[in-house]
Amino acid sequence: MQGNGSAGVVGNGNGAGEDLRIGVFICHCGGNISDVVDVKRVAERIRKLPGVVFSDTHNFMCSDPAQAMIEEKIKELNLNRVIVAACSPTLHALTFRRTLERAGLNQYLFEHVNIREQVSWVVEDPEAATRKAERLIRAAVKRIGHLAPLDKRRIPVHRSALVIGAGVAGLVAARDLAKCGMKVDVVERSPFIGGRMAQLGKVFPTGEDARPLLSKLIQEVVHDPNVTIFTSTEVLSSVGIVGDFRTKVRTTPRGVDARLTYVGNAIAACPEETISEFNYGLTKRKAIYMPHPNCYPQMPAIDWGTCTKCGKCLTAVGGKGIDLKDEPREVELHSGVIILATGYDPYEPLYGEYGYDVFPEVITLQQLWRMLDWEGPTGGQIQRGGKPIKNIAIIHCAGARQYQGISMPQPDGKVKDYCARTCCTAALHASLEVKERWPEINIYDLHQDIRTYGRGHEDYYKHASEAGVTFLRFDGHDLPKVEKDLRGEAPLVVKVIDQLTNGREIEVPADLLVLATGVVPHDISELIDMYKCAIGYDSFLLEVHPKLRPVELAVTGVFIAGSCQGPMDITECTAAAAAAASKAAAMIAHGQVEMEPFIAQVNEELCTGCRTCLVVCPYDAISRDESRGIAVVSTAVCTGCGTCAATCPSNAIVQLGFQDDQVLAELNALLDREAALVL
Amino acid sequence: MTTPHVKTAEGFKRISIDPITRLEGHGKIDIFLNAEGEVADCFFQVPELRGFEKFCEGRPVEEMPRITPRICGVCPEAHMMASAKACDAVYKAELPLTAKLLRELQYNIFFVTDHTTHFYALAAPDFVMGPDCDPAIRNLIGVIGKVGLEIGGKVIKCRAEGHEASKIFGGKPVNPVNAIPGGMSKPLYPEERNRIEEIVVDMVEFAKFSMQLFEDVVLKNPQYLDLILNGPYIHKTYSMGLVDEKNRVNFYDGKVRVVGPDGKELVKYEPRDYYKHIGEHVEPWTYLKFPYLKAVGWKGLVDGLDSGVYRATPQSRLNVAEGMNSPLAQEAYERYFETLTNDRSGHTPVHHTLAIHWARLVELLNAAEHSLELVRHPEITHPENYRVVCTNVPSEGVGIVEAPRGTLTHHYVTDERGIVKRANLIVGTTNNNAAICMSVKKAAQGLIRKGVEVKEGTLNMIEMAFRAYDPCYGCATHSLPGQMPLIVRVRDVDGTVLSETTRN
Amino acid sequence: MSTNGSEKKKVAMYWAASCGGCDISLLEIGPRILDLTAVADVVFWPVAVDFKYADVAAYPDEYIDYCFYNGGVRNSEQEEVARLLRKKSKTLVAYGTCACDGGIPALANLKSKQGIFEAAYLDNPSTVNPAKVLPQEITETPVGQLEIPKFYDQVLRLIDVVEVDYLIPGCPPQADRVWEAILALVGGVVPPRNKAVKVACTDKSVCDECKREKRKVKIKEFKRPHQVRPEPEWCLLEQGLICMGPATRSGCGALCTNADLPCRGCYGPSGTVEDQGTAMVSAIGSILDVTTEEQARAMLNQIADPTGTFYRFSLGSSYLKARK
Amino acid sequence: MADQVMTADVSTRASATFEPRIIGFLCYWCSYTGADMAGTARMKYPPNIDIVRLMCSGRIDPELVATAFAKGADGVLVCGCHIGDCHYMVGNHKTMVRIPLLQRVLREMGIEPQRFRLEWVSAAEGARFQKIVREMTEQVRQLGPLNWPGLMRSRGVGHGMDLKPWGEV
Repeated sequence: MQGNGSAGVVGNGNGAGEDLRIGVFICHCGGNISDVVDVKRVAERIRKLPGVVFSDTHNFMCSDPAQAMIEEKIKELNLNRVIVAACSPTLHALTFRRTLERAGLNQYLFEHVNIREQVSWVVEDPEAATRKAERLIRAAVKRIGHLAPLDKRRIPVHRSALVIGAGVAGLVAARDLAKCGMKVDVVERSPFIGGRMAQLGKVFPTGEDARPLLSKLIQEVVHDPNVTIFTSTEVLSSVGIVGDFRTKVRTTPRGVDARLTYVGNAIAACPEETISEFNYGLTKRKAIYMPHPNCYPQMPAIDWGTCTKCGKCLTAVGGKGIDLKDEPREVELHSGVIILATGYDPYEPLYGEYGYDVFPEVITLQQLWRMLDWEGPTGGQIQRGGKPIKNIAIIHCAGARQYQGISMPQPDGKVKDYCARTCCTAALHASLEVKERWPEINIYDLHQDIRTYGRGHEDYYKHASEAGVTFLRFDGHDLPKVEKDLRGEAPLVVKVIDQLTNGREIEVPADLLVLATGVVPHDISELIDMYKCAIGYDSFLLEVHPKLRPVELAVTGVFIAGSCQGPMDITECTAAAAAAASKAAAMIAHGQVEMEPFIAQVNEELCTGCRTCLVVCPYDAISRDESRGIAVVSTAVCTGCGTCAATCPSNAIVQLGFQDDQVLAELNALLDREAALVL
Repeated sequence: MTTPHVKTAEGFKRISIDPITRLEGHGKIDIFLNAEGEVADCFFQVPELRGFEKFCEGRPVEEMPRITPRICGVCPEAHMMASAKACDAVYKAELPLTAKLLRELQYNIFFVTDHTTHFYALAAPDFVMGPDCDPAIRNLIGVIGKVGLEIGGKVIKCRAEGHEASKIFGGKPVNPVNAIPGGMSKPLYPEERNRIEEIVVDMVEFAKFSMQLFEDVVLKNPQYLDLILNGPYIHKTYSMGLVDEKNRVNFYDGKVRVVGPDGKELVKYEPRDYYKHIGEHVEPWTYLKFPYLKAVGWKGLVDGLDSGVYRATPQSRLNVAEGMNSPLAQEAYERYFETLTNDRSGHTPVHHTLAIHWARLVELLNAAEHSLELVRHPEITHPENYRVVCTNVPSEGVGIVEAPRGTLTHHYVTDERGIVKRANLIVGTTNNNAAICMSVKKAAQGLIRKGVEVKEGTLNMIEMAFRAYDPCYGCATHSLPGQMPLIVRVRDVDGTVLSETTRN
Repeated sequence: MSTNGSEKKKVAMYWAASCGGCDISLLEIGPRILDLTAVADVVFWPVAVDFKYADVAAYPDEYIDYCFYNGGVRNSEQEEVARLLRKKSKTLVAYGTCACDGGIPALANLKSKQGIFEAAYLDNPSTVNPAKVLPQEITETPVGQLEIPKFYDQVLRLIDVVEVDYLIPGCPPQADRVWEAILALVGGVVPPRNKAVKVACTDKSVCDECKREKRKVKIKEFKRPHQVRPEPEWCLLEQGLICMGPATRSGCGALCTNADLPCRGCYGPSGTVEDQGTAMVSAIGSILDVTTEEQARAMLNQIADPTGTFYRFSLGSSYLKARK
Repeated sequence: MADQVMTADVSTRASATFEPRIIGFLCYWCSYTGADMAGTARMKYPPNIDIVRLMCSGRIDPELVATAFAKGADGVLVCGCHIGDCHYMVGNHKTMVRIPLLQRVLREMGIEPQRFRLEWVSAAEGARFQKIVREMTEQVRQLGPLNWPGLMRSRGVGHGMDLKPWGEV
């Protein structure tokens, strides 16, 4: 593993072939480091190493004066390499790279040595810590001679965005982007936009009615000239890279147009029925339908899966406004960035899970909310099996915070072990709603914990207790059991080992059992393959970094908004969407994207075209130039993981910034004889 | 390279012949002269070991046919075939006819090539040019000079075609890879077969020609005939060789037959029983072991009916056989025995070491003829039956073939995954280790006498003793101008060199 | 064939810890060997011509123009000769994989010296050795001491004991390639010296020469050569047969894969790679069709002998070189 | 002057007790951050491990590991994201094949399994990282020095021009 570049002379720093002139700057971090590491001694010993022309310490290297000092030293001593030994590179590497740039030195001729998180904070013995710090800096001195200046990758960005999903998150993202003057295409699979918000009835923490809020948002979006919305449309394929995505989409006709006047007649005339998704199966709907009275667009659509094209609707409306031809149209959308806002699905309990599907009295929280909706299927009445409801039991964490081996496994063999976050507050919100309307109903709330984390959420807990909701707490390892009540007091009885009464088994009667079900990502496997999305253990989309880059995917130019990233309430969804929009807008406004240059590079002399690397690249960034029989890396697609560099059996691929000779130089220095002395 | 500080006992002188030449390390001869200047003792040493038996442990058994050829790059086919046969046994694989035919064909063609190399490059110079002629011309080039470029061309062509054939069969001309457990890695395609047939036809002609050459150059020369019949090169030892069900010579397959100096059959054993009959004796002064017949026992480096020492050479193979499996070779076989034992039936064994060269040519002819028969077999190009897929649970197996220079035994024991746990190998040259030591000593005793100055020619005649065996370390000798390096140092007691005799 | 210099070049060939295939391979150049003798005098070639250590020792330093040393260094004598020849040669060429990378004999580096002796002389079905006699460097006899060279702990490459100018890998090197190299050398057309430059081969891998089609599929199951009839035209590795092609230097002409057998790596590591085994580990690690650690473990267990396969010919050049 | 004192001091230390030299190859996104986490939480562990940072555990070329041992490491620790959490989707899928395969090879070369470990460490598992390093350092200390370069030199390797991989790169 030789690689290229020699330790002695610089592979053109800022001028080819000049000698190494390394500056080493060691940080006290106001005692965080210097209390343990004898930084002065390290600085002195490092100063003696070949190539090092400057080596000193500073109280706070990240401070403005210290950076000014670095800048000055670079110019004064004509340094061509800079090493900063301080905190973790994850925190300040960028800071110091900018310092180099300001001093007119290529920012990648820089090494960041972590002597705080990985030395002074973890090594007890000061002597040992000092030796380790020196050892690591020595390694950096050896490594840095092998660095060559690199340039960031810059790719022009087409001034438009594609938003996939027209739920509340997608709409907010679209609105915000449009407001910045960006062209936005919004693609929605269903014939109606607005997503699941309309299904919620009232929304916490304000208790407002969801629909007016949503309509307001929808109006903003649809009237913005920059926005084009494609309903009944799905993504077929996507090629290209950041700045230049070409997405093929297919639109199925609505079957209905603006000329349709007698909507009621048309719907009434339709003989075909299917269950209503909007009402979670509590009701049925026709093949030509509107999910709810004030859906958008305010015009029905034909569900071609159910429609038999019998034409009854057509005659019922006098042949105007309905077209039973359903040939889909395909178009290609050109966009610089992409925002995924594909949303969530409520967790569908397994057959028999807490008696679901077995006892008609068992429903989900979503269904309860549909019942509570005045305009809903039951006109706001709670009913199940005709009898009046006296006792309602609510079980939290149905399909959330489950334990392997305790809960029934999902088809994929896993259990839903994450917290779905929204259901606690939603459940309490529902209990309160019920108590307000029918104070005589007893509500038993069975939970593992109550997690009302958001602002104002805790009030729902408080008020629910005041309103007389009975709280019982179960242990996730010992789940409540749901059985037919043989004494006939109520249809069901829920047996729970109650932690609040030190583990007494309590039997709760239930005319209605509501499962506060969790949240799972909407199935978007094709999109995941298409955009090479990273997926978390919970199978939600995984951001690059939860703190530093919370709405970006590893694939540059693809952003995530809302509950496709994880369980969120509307507040959080809109916040995330706004964040994604601003990120995307910034990228478009800048006109180009800058990407780290740590990418794979093929040595054409050595490449044998053995194709091993082709199957390795997770992003299909490597292709084979058949004419020359060698591998070629797409610099824009490469994410710089370096896996191909490790793979190539001929060492024909290097990863810039992590080349074999660079890593080996570091390794040698850590292991050579002097290093042994400073262990 | 003998180091000077090595001590010679009081009153003796040491003559070191070092180095002879290489394979599995080089051969070295130490001759000790007593005060009278006569040979007191003589040692032939093989100073190298590579440890195949150990490092084959842990390897998958199907890899053995690809690993063991590196024991000897001169006769890699022999190791590949013995190894593949051992693997067949390990997997209890029953080979289809085509597979057997292909292996035997490839192996017989290899025999032609190898024997050709040895006879022309190694043996011929001694006879064509004379044992003590000017060493500078006692070599293949010299031979060509004497008998004409036409013959030289034939030799080179025969070798070249042999390797072409090897490439057609085995992928690689040297260290082929194509014999695998259950058969061959690829079928023989019709167009390939046609080319092989052309090659084999040439080979038969070449074999006939070679036999005639030997007739004219050696047998018609009374001096040589005398050297063969009465020279210091005769040992009455046991003979070993592979024979088919009709007790005819077979290089690739059959049972191992051993006959005594008197020609009586001692034993005829299945390969798997080899260890019941062969023992290997260890001496501290050489890395090479001394195989012997357990039934008779190890009596040291002596010949005769009571000594377990045996030989496995072309001559031995003719001794144990009752005939050849091809017409011309059968004629040659009878002519050979008639000349040497006046018994054309072949029941009386031949013990004239130098006559091994003749026996080699009989085999050369047989291999070529037999190849022709095989290559014309209708089943040889069958597209499927060139192999079977091994499905049985592997355990243990022994494979034996006749290497040009002796019976070659491979023995593997594996675990249920087919990973080698134990390996034992008895290679061709090793069989003859004891005999070679004896021949060399006898030659030395016969040629180095009191008051007689040791000449280069003398040394070459000592070499002729072991060269006749075609020991592996002789394979390529004489293939270029000059011949094997040989130096005789006469040292006094404390090892300082008194005189040094060389050949130029 | 012509030399740039007027007088003939002096050439030597030496055979150490190897099988002899190298010397035979040199004969494979056939009649051309006569051309060689026309432009070069062979001044040392134990298997072929009559010059002795004493003669070589008597040569002035750097008397030999090109010395081809084949075989690894397994014992004291081979090391002595290597040092002698280095001294006497202008250009020393490690000829064949044994000299370059240790070759198959270096597989012995996975075993102990003691183990090797036991397997050969004590614990062996045909050996009869009740007195437990083992070969000795010095043996006393009534007439004097007998000596055989010291058997080293492990096989060394030529460059482990002396400086080498060129390497000609291959087991054995393919004649035509060798001929080109010899022409180049004797003709004075040569790459820079003293850097152990590999010649008579390319920097690419066997896949580069292999005609079999790669279909860019991942491997679902490993098979062993005796267990399957491979599809004729399709990449053997993709068919689940461990093939060293991707990690092996080309120059052989992909002879083995032409015979429907997987490559075993006889030309040693390719490109700038030094450690063929780890290169192969990387390659294997990249082409398995697995998504869980269980699946990975299961498939790895199907590989019969990773060490002996990935380092079949190059253990001597591996970073670790031998067993602890 | 200070240096001489220093060196003397060191050599006495070195002779006094064996301090294992362990190289840790860590992926940047999970494991390196996990190691930082240990620091942020002031979790103490032995100074014997030196961390080499790479972008993805998929970049950890087995050659690097072999080199580390060949150059004198007493132990090597490889850490990456848990399977399923790879920042590059499936980079660590390569790691989970390569490293166990390499472990098999190195075991046959006589390197004890405790000297060469593969562990998945997430960005949150500082405590886990601390535990692993403590445990491994102790185990390697028990095993004693590996000293591969010394062993090979004693067997005559690298007396010729071949100073790799012992020489400087």
